[in-house]
Amino acid sequence: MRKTIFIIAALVFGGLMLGALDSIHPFGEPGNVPMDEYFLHHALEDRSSENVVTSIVFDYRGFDTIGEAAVLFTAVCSVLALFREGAKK
Amino acid sequence: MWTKVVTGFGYWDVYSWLIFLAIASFFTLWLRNSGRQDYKEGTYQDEIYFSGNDVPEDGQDISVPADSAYWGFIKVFRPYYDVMLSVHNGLAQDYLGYFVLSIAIITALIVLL
Amino acid sequence: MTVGNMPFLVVGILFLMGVLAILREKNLIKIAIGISIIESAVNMLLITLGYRLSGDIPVYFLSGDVDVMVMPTPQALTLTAIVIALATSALMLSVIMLIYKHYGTLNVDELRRLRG
Amino acid sequence: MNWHAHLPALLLAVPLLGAFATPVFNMGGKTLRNAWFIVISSSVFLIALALWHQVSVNGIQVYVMGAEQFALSLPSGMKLPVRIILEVDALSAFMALAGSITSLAGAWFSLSFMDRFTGLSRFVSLYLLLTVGMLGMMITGDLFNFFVFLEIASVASYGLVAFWRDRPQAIEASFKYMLLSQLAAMLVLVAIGFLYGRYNVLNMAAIGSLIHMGIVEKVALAFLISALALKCGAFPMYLWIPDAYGEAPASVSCLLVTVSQASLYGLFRVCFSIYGLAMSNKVVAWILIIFGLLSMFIAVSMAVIQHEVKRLMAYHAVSQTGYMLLGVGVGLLALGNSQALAEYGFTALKGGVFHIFNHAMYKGLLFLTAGTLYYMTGTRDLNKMGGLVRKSPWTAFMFVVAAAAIAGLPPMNGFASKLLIYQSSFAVHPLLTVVALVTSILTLASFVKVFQTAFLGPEQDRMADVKKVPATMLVGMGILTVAVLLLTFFPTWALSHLVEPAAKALVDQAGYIAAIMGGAF
Repeated sequence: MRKTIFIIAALVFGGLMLGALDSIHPFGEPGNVPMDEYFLHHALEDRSSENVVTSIVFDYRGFDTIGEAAVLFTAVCSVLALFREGAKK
Repeated sequence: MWTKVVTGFGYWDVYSWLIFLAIASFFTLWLRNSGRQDYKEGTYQDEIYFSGNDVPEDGQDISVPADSAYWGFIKVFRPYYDVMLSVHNGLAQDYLGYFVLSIAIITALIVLL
Repeated sequence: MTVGNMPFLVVGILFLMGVLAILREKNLIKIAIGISIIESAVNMLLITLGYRLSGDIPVYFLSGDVDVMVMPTPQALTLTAIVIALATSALMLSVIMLIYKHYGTLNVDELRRLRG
Repeated sequence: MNWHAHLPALLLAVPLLGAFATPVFNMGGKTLRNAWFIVISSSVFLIALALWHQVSVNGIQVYVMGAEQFALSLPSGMKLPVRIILEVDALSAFMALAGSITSLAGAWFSLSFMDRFTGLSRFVSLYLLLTVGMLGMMITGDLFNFFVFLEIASVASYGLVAFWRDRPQAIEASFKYMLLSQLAAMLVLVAIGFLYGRYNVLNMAAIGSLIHMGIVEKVALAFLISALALKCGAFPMYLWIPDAYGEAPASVSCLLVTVSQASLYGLFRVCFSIYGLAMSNKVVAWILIIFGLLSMFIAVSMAVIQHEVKRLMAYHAVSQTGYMLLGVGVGLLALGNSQALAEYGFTALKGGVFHIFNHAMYKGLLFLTAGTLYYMTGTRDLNKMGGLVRKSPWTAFMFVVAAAAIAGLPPMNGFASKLLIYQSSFAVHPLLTVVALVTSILTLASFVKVFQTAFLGPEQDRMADVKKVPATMLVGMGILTVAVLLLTFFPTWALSHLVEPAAKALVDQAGYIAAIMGGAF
């Protein structure tokens, strides 16, 4: 009974999500994209990087990469804390 | 002026409450001090009266445990608590199910209204 | 042949499959796989959002003469999201190992010591 | 070079450095590690204080990560920001102040509380990373960056909830939290993807300036609301909170309260600063109000029947979150209608925002006193306690202060914020106030029960050789007690200097956007 309600809810949720996904923009035609055009046009002269993705990952959005490293460090710390040595208690 | 909270419908002041508390504690202490004068510490007057029975050595035997608190309240609302305890049943997938259910309801409400 | 909006819909269906997996599967490892499926679906959503028709790789010396390049930001975001997903998957599997050690089972219905 | 301008970046850089360098300082032994822990926590508090002062004097602080000039939010020739921008307005600074105070108190408390366990180097790292994640969520102005900090805070809290890994319950709580929280985080990322796909920007202010409602925006709003409501704990989705708060070490529970308020802050940011006036109908406001009422009442009714002290307090954390949702929901209801906003909406917002600060202080203090009870007796079961006021009168005093504050007894600070919420929600519908008042009574009832069973009662033999409470734990609790008492005795100062700028910042969508977009908006 409860399970059935949850499955129906998941289907409703999925249906609404599909409806939204269908109307973001036609696939492959995002229209006017000022931020990405800026990256594509300025990455070479600003950052001397042939690879635009690299210049975004390590420069324009470099702070996210620090955050990413912090998440990795956090996960390593958590795993080390969970499997630490030490007496029962 | 440092202690007034204006709510837009009236105001409320911390000082008046503190003065009230001071007066109340003064009266309490005064009443406590005007008790019987023939009380002496360390005599039979210190002993606990436990319905005429022997008072247990360990305080644990005469203290009320937490489970017994609000016994009547819980007894009256037993049907309500039965439903609530079946919601808090500890099954991780039910918790996920409630989450998915509420996402579906919120999304439907926001999109359709 | 046109694909229309099919890539977006595929991503949505993949997400839904992940949600159904974590709602229905009883084995903890399978639930972790369900979470991974959801994470992959989200990464694929970001990538499909960044595609432009007949767009080329956003690296100048590899892209040739085409004007249109695909959008680079979603790729950068996906790189970050993949690492985050990796970290959480690792932690989740470690916790599942400890659950197996303590409870001796991988059935999610037997994790019921905390309730009420 | 004006170092004041770098405060937003320092607020994140200092605890991050602290976390990364902890394994190095751990090699120097216990004293060095503890000193490092306290130094970092105190500096975070001082930076948050300076940042709050800076914001209240100079207005919104903007810090662009990695640009040629750190205040240049729009690159030349662009109408939209492209880099990650930290944007600190009065609300962010207010939240960061609350978060750093609880973090400092928890750090002092941990020193002796965690002393008998192994793996403390990892504990300190994870604790500081949890602080980083919380503060990052509070001050970032970029949606994807918000997601990254959300994940830092989540992963650190999974590790910390399961820190006592020899207790099966701790592992179980961590797993349940992880399952729900990962789904919520992925929903946040999907919503960010939707908004990015529509507007091709990731900055919150830029999205706020461009947004107009369509089905994609509506679904993104619904996903953000439900995911962040799960993280802060609203009725049908709070079920992980009693498990996680109850099983985490006490100092971590104290910090987790503020971490969930960072999610609440994200919820408010989404509703007020990103969507704001574009969201023309009142559905969202009513959703917040109804969530608030339900979680308020149901959580407190579950708390009355608990007998494990930290689980009981965790249910109260949910119930108090309901007050904030109610207050801010009423404020959101009045948004866009200047008469209603002046009549009751702004009062409700002030109440909700003030309650966030009060809640962080007194709930943190309650978790720390619960930790002290556990430290003294070795159990969390109220049935096995009694007569502890003789053993530690200071703990009892601080517990009474916090319990009076949470129950909203006048003249405590909890009453001040609840009064603002009662009076303004009465203007919307009297029923809202009735539920809030009943909740307050049940809160008092359950804390009377805790006080009576744990502290009062005759002396018991099994309590004869309880541990003495070390000084550092008293310092940790003392910090929060002083904060509660200051808020109690100077509510007008707190309202006009702390709360009112924050509530104004919340409704001032145009100001938030103009700080980034400048003339382009």
